[in-house]
Amino acid sequence: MTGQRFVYMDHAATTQPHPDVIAAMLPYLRDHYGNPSSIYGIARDAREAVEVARQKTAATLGAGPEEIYFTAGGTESDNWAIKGTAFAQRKKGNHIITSAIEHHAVLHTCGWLEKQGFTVTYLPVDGTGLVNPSDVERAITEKTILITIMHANNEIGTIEPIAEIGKIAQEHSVTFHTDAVQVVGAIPVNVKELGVDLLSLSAHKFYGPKGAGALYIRGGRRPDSLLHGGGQERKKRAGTENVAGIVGLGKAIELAGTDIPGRTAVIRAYRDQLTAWILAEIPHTRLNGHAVQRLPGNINISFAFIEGESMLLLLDSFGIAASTGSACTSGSLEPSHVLMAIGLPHEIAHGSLRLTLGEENTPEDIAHVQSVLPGVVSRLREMSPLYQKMKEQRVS
Amino acid sequence: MTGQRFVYMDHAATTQPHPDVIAAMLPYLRDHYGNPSSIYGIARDAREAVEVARQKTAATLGAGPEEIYFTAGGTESDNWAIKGTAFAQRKKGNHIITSAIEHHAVLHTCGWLEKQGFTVTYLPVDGTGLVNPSDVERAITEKTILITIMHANNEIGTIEPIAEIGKIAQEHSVTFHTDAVQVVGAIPVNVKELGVDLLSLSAHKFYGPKGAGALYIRGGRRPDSLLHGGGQERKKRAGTENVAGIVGLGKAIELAGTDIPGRTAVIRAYRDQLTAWILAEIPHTRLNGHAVQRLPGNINISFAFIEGESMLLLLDSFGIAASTGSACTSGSLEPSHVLMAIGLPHEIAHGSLRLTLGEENTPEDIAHVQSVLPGVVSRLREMSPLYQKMKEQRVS
Amino acid sequence: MYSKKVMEHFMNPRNVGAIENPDGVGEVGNPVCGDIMKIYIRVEDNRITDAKFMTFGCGAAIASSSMATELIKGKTLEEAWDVTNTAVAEALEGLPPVKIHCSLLAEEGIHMAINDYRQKKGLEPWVEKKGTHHTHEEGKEAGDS
Amino acid sequence: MYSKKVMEHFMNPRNVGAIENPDGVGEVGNPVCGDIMKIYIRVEDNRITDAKFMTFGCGAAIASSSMATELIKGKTLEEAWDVTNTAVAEALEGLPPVKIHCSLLAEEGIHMAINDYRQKKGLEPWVEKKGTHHTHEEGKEAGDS
Ligand SMILES: Cc1ncc(COP(=O)(O)O)c(C=O)c1O
Ligand SMILES: Cc1ncc(COP(=O)(O)O)c(C=O)c1O
Repeated sequence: MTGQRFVYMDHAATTQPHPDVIAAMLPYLRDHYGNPSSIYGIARDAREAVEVARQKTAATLGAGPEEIYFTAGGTESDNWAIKGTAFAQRKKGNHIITSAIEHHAVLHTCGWLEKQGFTVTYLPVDGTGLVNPSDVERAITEKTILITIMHANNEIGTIEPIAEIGKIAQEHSVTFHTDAVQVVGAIPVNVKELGVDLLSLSAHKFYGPKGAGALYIRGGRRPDSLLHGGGQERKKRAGTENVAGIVGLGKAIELAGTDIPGRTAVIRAYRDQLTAWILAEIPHTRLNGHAVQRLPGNINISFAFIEGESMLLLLDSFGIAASTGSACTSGSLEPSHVLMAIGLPHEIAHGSLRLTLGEENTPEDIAHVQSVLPGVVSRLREMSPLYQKMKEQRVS
Repeated sequence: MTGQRFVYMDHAATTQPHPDVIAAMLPYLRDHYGNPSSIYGIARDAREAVEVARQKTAATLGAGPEEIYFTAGGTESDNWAIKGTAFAQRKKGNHIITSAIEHHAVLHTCGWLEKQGFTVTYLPVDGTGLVNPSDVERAITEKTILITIMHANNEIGTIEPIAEIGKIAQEHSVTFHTDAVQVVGAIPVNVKELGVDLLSLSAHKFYGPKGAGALYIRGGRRPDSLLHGGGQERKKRAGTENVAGIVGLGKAIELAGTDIPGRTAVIRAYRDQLTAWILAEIPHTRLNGHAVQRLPGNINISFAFIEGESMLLLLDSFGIAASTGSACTSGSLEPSHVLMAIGLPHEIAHGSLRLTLGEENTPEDIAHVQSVLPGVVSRLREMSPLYQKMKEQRVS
Repeated sequence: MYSKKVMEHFMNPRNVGAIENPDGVGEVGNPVCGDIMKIYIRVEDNRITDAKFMTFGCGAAIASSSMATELIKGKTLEEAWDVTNTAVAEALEGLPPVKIHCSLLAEEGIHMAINDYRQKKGLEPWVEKKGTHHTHEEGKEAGDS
Repeated sequence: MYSKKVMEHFMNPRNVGAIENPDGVGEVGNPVCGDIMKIYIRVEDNRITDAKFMTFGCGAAIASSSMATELIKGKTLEEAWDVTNTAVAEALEGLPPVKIHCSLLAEEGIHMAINDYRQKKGLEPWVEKKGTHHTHEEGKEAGDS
């Protein structure tokens, strides 16, 4: 593989930290190593850097700095938002509304809460992955304490009608959380316009470091803490701050929040071009997710008769990094719950390929995928008994 | 302050990452940015690096690699160990035993569990900060599901009789957790010899990065997860791995585990020298904590008639970074719960100074403290009405 | 995650394709689980003279098919019947725990092809030993993202 | 966390010490809370001609004592009585929320010294306005480590 083109098209999984992000972090690994809770010089430097990062995060989300809490990533933010609200409002009720296509950080958290006596409604989605806001409204009962619906789906890229759901949540005075992990930097996010009480994000999805995230908590909302201990983060999220990570998050969100339409226009164009090309050039394919309400970089296509992991391995041998919804990569029995929820048959779901484009992708990258993908697909189809069967049936 | 000697004596708060640690981390920030859950090249590199770090951590603790779970720090490890055990064993019982001098990551977690229907026994300590193992045994009831006692105290450095408590826990088949955050690298830690089921550590306390920690979970023990979501960390701790942080932890624990007696001998000598000097040269002082069962780098001395924060500020002006148990640095009403628990009167607790020595301290550092501290103390005493009163009473 | 041998057999699978008018065929797995394996054998004088496969499945499934067909070629039916999933996995220099079921699938495919042959010949099918059924084991699971 | 002004007054506190045979003394706070402030005043013709302090406490407590004694020097007793904690905090260019109680302590100390003077003179003590009592406010709390 050496010397060969490397094409990274798995930006929904993680991104390469921007050089400016790494440059911003280094001084806080090396020299300003003080504990922000201490009072001497190198510690004050660290605390100030954390507060600057908080301001940048707040500015990008249209929030106040006092509404931003740093965490170790999207998963912690989701767990905190959901468990924190559930335990804080337990006396008020025990019902949670979510969707069938949430990230496991939401679904498994809800599953655990079910064991603790909460009840959860998992709303279905339509064939494009959209949650219907009226379904949300209908699901609300007197016992409902939390609605948690993701801003955009990580597999199929569908963008949910968060502002509409936000209105409904407000009308019914139910706390509303959204998992915006895939959205920051991809489309503008304004917590006020969305009408959310809680919003999760994760730095490594927008060219920041892994292991740094944030939870927006609207002023006045008081979820229980998830990490109890020292008085950091205004006594709500204990633990010595990951200063370098937080600084990296701050720098990354500043970059990600700048000129989103401009920066994503190219990505969007590549996405549309490559999607159209694949659907036209490779038979027995279908696009998963919504045609328009879609993240700028997301392509998710099912290739009938073949399985995703073997596609990924072959693509990797040609230097292309991608992802699949096949169960075979995760070791679970079921293929992606998201692809199931939009109604794909199992065997089609197993043959899905996710290409998520990012800022460093070039026309040459697109061309490389176009030159490699058809061969990969036909090579696997040639050895597929399902493909053989289909051909036989056609002939007969 | 520029050009002046900088003496860092707050190693219990945090440490400067070792240059080798930063060097080990950088490639995983820059180039091997893949998500360890993915299957292509740069992701496999990341996964392998995580597994190498796991092996190093396991080796240092005398554990198996499959017993090590990476977290975002000591606080998360403590929260996970305690809540995870509590929820997993809720059917068996609801009683937890801990000590009065635990870190807040333990105490506030226990406090939250009390609100969820658990009952907690907070064992007292003696004047040196030692927990009595017979107290632990006497506190065990049929309902006891967890004992959590710290390995060494972060303020006064007292090392607790963990192996003895471990035996008691095993005899009574009660899960035993220890917060070893202050201990890794300071004294050898072997989970088998200690007889613990769960052990927390945090990388930034041993020259690793902030925001990276680990929980040792003895094979067969199954605490509930704290962070639910993706299948990372063998489905027990979800969230995209902080690869660079984990690699840094791995390197740091490898260094910290090497030749502990040799590396700490110097620190121990400086500690004893400086302690003896302060107690001899500055009147109205007392050493807090145990004379012998004590972390190699920990000095905790109370200076009567003055308050800790003002001492820290003056020391800072001379380039010395230290810590105090005074309430005034934390904004709470009460001074350190640890100093209260060993029986100090409030005003003495307020005047405590913690100097925690580390690997980079030199004889010149000790000399600098010796040249500065007496002046700082007398300057504050000169303006203290308590000191004035004492002198008047002496005269009369 | 895969051994070099698995990757080698995945990238250059041996014996891909169908045998025209085979003496025995076995098809195991199902599309719901994400893997289907079809094993074809040619038998002469109680000996497998040729074996081929068609597989819908992951890298381990394809490599297991490739290795399994290699292992049974030239063997008597009795010897081929005794090629266990462990033998396939070992020949591949190991499989990740979650992928062990792929080697089981190969073993089952061989058994089914052999019994297909026996039944065509009017012979009693041999009986499976217990405990070799197609399961997905618990084990390492990657995160989703 | 402290303003430059606070640090300046902490590092170089004005009016440290006791006044021999003072006309008024106020001692407020208690060692349990970690701060005691003792304010001494010299009064001539209803005007504070000198003020000094002794303080056991944190940086903000010392800076507040220093600033408060500066502010009242030269003022009439009525004017000095009206030096509020806000005035002290503002003169210090702000105090962190958790340290506001230090400026309250200074206000109380002045009031007590003035009333001590008044009582010595056989005058009625003035009454405190409501709501100015020594409290620790909730606010930012640092972590422990
Ligand atoms: C939608 C969504 N939510 C949550 C997460 C979890 O974020 P992290 O892995 O950073 O904890 C991810 C990514 O993994 C995601 O895509
Ligand atoms: C004994 C002890 N436990 C737990 C912690 C918490 O660790 P962290 O701040 O890394 O989360 C600390 C340090 O802050 C500590 O000293």
